[in-house]
Amino acid sequence: MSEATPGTAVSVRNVTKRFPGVVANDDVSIDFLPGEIHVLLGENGAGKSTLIGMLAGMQQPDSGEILVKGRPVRIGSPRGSLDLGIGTVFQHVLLVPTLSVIENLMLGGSRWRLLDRAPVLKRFQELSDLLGVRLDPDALVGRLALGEQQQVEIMRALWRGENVLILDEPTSMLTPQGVQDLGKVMKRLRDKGVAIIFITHKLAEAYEFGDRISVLRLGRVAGQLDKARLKSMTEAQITDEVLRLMFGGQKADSRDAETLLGRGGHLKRQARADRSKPPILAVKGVSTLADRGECPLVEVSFELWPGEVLGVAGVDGNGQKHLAEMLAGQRPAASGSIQFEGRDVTHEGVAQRRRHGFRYITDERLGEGTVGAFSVATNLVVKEIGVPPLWQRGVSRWDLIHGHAREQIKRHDIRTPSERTPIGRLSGGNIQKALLARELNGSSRLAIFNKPTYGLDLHNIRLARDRIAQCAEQGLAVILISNELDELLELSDRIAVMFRGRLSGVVPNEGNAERRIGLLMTGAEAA
Amino acid sequence: AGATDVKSIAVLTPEQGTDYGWNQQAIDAGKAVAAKYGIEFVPAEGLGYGDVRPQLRELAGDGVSLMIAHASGYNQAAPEIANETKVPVAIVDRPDANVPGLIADYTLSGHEGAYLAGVLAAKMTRTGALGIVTSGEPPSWNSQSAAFAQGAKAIKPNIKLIYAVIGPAAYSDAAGGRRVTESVIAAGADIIFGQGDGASFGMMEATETTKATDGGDVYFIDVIGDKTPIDKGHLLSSVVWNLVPVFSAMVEDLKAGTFGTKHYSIQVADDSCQLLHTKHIPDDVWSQVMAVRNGIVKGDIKLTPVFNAADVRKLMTSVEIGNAQ
Amino acid sequence: MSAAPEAARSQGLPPTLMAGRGRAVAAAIARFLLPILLALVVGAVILLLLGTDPLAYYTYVIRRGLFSWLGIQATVTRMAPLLMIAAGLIVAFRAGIWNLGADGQFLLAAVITAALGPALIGSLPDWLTIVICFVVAGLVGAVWSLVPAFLKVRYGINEIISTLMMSFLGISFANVLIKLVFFDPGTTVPQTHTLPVEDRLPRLFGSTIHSGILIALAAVLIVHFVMTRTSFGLKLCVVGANPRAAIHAGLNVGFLTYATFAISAGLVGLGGAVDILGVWGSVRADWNPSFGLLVVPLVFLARFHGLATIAFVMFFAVLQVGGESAAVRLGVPTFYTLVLVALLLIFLALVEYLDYRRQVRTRS
Amino acid sequence: MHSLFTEPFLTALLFGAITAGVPLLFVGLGEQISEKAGVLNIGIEGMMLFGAYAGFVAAFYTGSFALGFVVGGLGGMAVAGLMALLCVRLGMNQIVIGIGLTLGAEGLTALLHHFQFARSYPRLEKAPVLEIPGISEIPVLGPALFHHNLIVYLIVAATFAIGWLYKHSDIGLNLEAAGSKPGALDAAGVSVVATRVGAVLATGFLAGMGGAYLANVGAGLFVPFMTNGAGFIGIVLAMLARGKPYWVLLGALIFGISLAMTTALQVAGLNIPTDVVQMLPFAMVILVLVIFGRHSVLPAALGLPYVRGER
Ligand SMILES: Nc1ncnc2c1ncn2[C@@H]1O[C@H](COP(=O)(O)OP(=O)(O)OP(=O)(O)O)[C@@H](O)[C@H]1O
Ligand SMILES: Nc1ncnc2c1ncn2[C@@H]1O[C@H](COP(=O)(O)OP(=O)(O)OP(=O)(O)O)[C@@H](O)[C@H]1O
Ligand SMILES: [Mg+2]
Ligand SMILES: [Mg+2]
Repeated sequence: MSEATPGTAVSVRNVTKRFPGVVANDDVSIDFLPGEIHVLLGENGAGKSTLIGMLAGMQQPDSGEILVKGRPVRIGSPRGSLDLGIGTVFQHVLLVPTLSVIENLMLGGSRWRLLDRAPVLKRFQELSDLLGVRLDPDALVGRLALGEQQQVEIMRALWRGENVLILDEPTSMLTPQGVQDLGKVMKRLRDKGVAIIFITHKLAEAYEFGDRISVLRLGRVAGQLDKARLKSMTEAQITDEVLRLMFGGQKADSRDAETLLGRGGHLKRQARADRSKPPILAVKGVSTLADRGECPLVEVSFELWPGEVLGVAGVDGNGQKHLAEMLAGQRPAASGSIQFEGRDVTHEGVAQRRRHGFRYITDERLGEGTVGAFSVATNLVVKEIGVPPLWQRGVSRWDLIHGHAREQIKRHDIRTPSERTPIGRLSGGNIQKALLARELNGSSRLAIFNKPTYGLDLHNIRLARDRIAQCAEQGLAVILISNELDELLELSDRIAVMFRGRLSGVVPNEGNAERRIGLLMTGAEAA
Repeated sequence: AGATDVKSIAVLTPEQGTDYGWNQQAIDAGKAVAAKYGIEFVPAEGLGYGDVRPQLRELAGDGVSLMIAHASGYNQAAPEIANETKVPVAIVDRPDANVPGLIADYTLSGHEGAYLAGVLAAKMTRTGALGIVTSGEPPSWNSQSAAFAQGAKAIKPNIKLIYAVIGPAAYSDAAGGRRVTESVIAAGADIIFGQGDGASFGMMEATETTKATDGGDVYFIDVIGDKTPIDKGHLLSSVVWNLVPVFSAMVEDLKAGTFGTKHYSIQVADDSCQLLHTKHIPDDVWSQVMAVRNGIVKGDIKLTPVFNAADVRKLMTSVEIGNAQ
Repeated sequence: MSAAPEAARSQGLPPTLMAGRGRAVAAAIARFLLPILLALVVGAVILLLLGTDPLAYYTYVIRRGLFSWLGIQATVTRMAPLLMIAAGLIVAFRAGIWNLGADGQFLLAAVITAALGPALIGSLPDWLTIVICFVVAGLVGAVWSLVPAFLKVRYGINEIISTLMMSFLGISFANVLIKLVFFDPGTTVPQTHTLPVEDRLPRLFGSTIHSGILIALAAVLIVHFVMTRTSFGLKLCVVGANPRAAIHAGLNVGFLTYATFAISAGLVGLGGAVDILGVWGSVRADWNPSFGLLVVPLVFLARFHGLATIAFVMFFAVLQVGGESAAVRLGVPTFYTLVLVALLLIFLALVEYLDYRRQVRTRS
Repeated sequence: MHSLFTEPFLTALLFGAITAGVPLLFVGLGEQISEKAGVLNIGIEGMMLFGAYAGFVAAFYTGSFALGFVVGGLGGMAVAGLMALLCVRLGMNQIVIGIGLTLGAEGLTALLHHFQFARSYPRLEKAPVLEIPGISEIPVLGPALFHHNLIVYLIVAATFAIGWLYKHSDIGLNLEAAGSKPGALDAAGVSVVATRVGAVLATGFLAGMGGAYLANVGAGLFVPFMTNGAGFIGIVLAMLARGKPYWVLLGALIFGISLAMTTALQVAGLNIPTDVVQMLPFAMVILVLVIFGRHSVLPAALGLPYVRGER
């Protein structure tokens, strides 16, 4: 059974892994070859992270086996994985924020020994050169930007992952430039003979960097495109093939393909805003106070009309979070004013603004968007606690609440075993659907989307984008914060760019918008 | 209240009756008195300081003739249950609570014995300083502390008296007892008059393991019980309470229908309060102390107990300030 | 910081009460009974080692604590303050706040009650005195929780430690109050004035059980209802489970946190009032029943559920009352009850873990 | 008044402060290790008490103080083992299990004491003292600071050693990571469970030794409930020390001195109710928290069980 292709770095053979209610991996067999970038594709919940979790020693397969260089192994712990030369960058950052970069790299190195900085520092320099990054080894990791943290993670994965390097959705928080840099690193490592497993939701990245593509669907291997086939096909053919594998017999439409390629920009929606009327929202000179390690807002002003989508671009950490929170009422404005429909709402809180029709879809689905331990039903009403008819004189009517949830689940196609399942157990895409269902109900007037498609698969991205477009159609004013440029280009009427807490410019979404945005994002141009 | 047939007596103590002190004296006395009158004895030991009403009700329900509630912490509950069940109780530390036929107080003070202990200590100290260490400041200990001080002063007016309380609820704080006693010894005392439950053992330990400032041995004077069986050669004496006469008198009074009309007390006159004679006390000193005892019995020496903590402390400081060498 | 209580919620296993009602309830009961059985068995071994016949001991305890009229009265009376404290703890724990300061809150409220009751009883009608005592006791408890609440809201300081500190502080402070302010000069031992027996809470049907038990039972049931069936309760739960989500949802986290502390500590304070007005009538210096830390495991064993809490508190009261009686008759000190509670916790943990493993295995 | 504050008296006071402070140093250091690793160890009071009992039994029957400390440490470790099993391995709630273990240790030791020693009240000899030549001659300070059992010097040395290890060994990194982001530690190939179990066992050992010191050196005997909240003071010290062992040392010393001061004030005849003095340490903690509240940082994962790969 365990005959693997000669020269494989690592293989999985007939691996099955179940979780309560799901078969996450179903009889999966794949070979990963040295000197090859092997891309794993698949929709949310297809089982990609589970598969690499088993290679990383985080999970044990229920059945099947794992082979390293043709030899069957049991990877009982992350340590076991590292000892086999498998390094992993997980989907979520796994670094100790209270330790420095170098300390994070020393973690798990020597056992029962005193720390010796010198050799570690030397290796750090080597890897820095290899990766082409500049990091202060003594900086606290908690103070680094997300992109820098990811560089540390990759460095750590390489530290002992000399045979296999696994990267689970590493590009979801990188800038386009960052993605290019990462691609160069991957290629360099591949050329040194490392087997690279690369998970992404963006097909364009798969084409650009991948030597081989495997597609997972519902926990099974739906198919594989090897080097030779990839070479022989045109991009369109590959796209067709991948779509067929990902979604089975279902016919994917062309817009799916565009999204998948990250080239949805030209799908631009029809602008409908009528700017002759007074704006629905007017923000004048708003600043906020910075908490530790955050970028506050500085004198932000803009106006927004019903039916309009204002995109907000910018490198992560330039005040977008504060902007969203300030608008939602979660964060007080230190100065300046906010007018909504001519009314001053500067000092109103979340609940009051919600009553005016403000809606905020946060980028932290689990961090603040939901209470992970509570049921889907509770989370669907968590912003309306106490409001009739689900509550009558303060008494919960759980029957109605659950009924309401079942209806929402059906309407918005939220995939959950039941309305009583703790929402934290759902996949990211389904949590996002729940959030959209909760926010975009009834009498909303202004919707703030913060990275609404972060971590979602193609299908869910499509759904979310359509929802946003639909909002504008229905006359809502929309603020769309995103670092996916194509998303902004597809959906926005105008695009504001944030740089160091300021709105460095607002660009109409036309013609050479892309170039101007790029300049504004780096602070090169001030508009 | 009429005469009653006494069939059994119960003694309720907060700790186990094995402490060579307060609890054990009561349990032992109860046993002895029961034997003396040929009645049943029900020991109820180790009841703690919580609510003893259930235990009292249960004992009353079992038909006990007299419940001796041997803890000041019980002097609220016991009269209440006596009123509820009409079973007579004896209580401590509430002299005003007597109810004929039902409730009798036996607030005891070994102050006479403590006075003698003060005399003994003053005669035997080499350093001219005595320590008084208590784990708290309940009235009976206050009166004994004060009498000890008075006795010592009577012999040597200039004697140095060092007074220390371990802590608020330090009855079982053995480490605290030891630490405080060591400080008091370091301050010059070579004889410690110690009052405390578990803490007493810490005080004893200190006298056993610490040298006085003159390099000689330190001696310990205990209260209530007789710790000779566990002595390691530093137990100078003890103000021993003998509760047999008191409990006997209660039984007699119950039989005679006079229960609850008197106050019981212990005194050196009938040896219900006596100073323990150990081998560490030279004969001449002992006879001098006994002479003082006779003076008390005859009424030549008049003693009034001091129950108030502040007054006790006043006694100490007034002795100490100015006169210390 | 609220992380700890959140964990308490999730690591106790998924709430099995949710699906398949009948079988789940049976399983839940088995999950309670098995640990009790195991604890009793290991407890029996300890008794044997100490030279006591365990069967005789257990039968005696149950007979005295449960199946005798005197015993059941004592048991129910003992339950009253424990239940009030439990009610306070349920609010806090469900809302993700670890109020470990119950001892201080309880004692201070008790002292104030004992100071107030006898002082007012002459000049005011009985019922009014009692009402005023209750209100003030609740307030005293609540006030004593203000500092930990402030520290939590303002600086996010772990309330576990701050409430413990306030508890120790409160216990000493209660003694200072008795000794320096509220002492009864007529007594030799420092204690407050005494509320006469006839002015205490009325007793039920000629028994020695005081009506405080009704208040306590009502408190637990109301708390359970509020925490599981009302919007206010749900808001508290959300704040406890994920404060950031609460902010995001527009809840006033600061206010709700203060409210949780105040309600929890206030109920504990009422527990002090119930015990003083129902049983004691006065407080003596250095008295501290340490109910607070005892009730924590009970409430937890009951998974914060009101009815289960009543059952566990009753179980504990039977053990205590019967055990005190057995201490006198059979010579097994009351400390044994503490050992039994610890064993119960340990076995509950083990049984739950094994059950969880079994569930995971059967489901996949 | 002055006459009282003689050299021997001051010496005894300071000596007493050290004796009272040493058990706190043990538990404070122990608690700090647990907390660093993300385990809020409320059971430390029970570990200390059980260590006191076990240590006393060993020292009493063998006559060896050294053995007393070791067995005391092992006794504390036994309770810690339960905590490690239930809270770290099985992920049960740390607070509730901690309280339960403390109650259990209180009950069990009182029970054992009752059947074993309640008639004999055995007491130990004075613990052997190691005088540091030279410096132990300094007036007051010499005899107060350098006339102690070897274990006192060892634990003070250990304080610095621990501080050094925190900084310069992988143990320090692992503890920090286990308390701050256990997932990261796991991903780096170090078992979180093992790290935390080790930390909890170390805590139990230290707390047990602290208990043994309290019983064998402090009191010279065992009485039920004798730790009387010292474990909880250890939790306070750990909280105030914010991960720095030296601050635990300082805090333990201050607590010891404040206890000794109670005696000093009384011996000096000052009439302050002891309860007021008793309140001071706790009032101080609260005050420190209110004033410096924003600076008291605890490990992010404190109190949270870690289960690999759980969602
Ligand atoms: N620890 C777990 N407990 C329960 N269910 C899990 C767990 N891990 C994964 N699952 C489930 O297994 C399935 C596969 O999840 P997995 O994370 O592998 O998907 P994925 O392909 O990585 O998706 P995504 O693109 O969203 O990252 C999902 O249904 C998920 O809910
Ligand atoms: N069906 C539900 N969905 C979401 N949240 C709920 C639900 N039921 C209760 N809650 C909330 O979750 C918390 C935990 O509820 P839990 O089920 O433990 O309560 P319970 O006492 O068992 O109620 P019940 O007996 O009705 O199941 C409660 O505080 C409540 O506010
Ligand atoms: Mg994934
Ligand atoms: Mg994802």
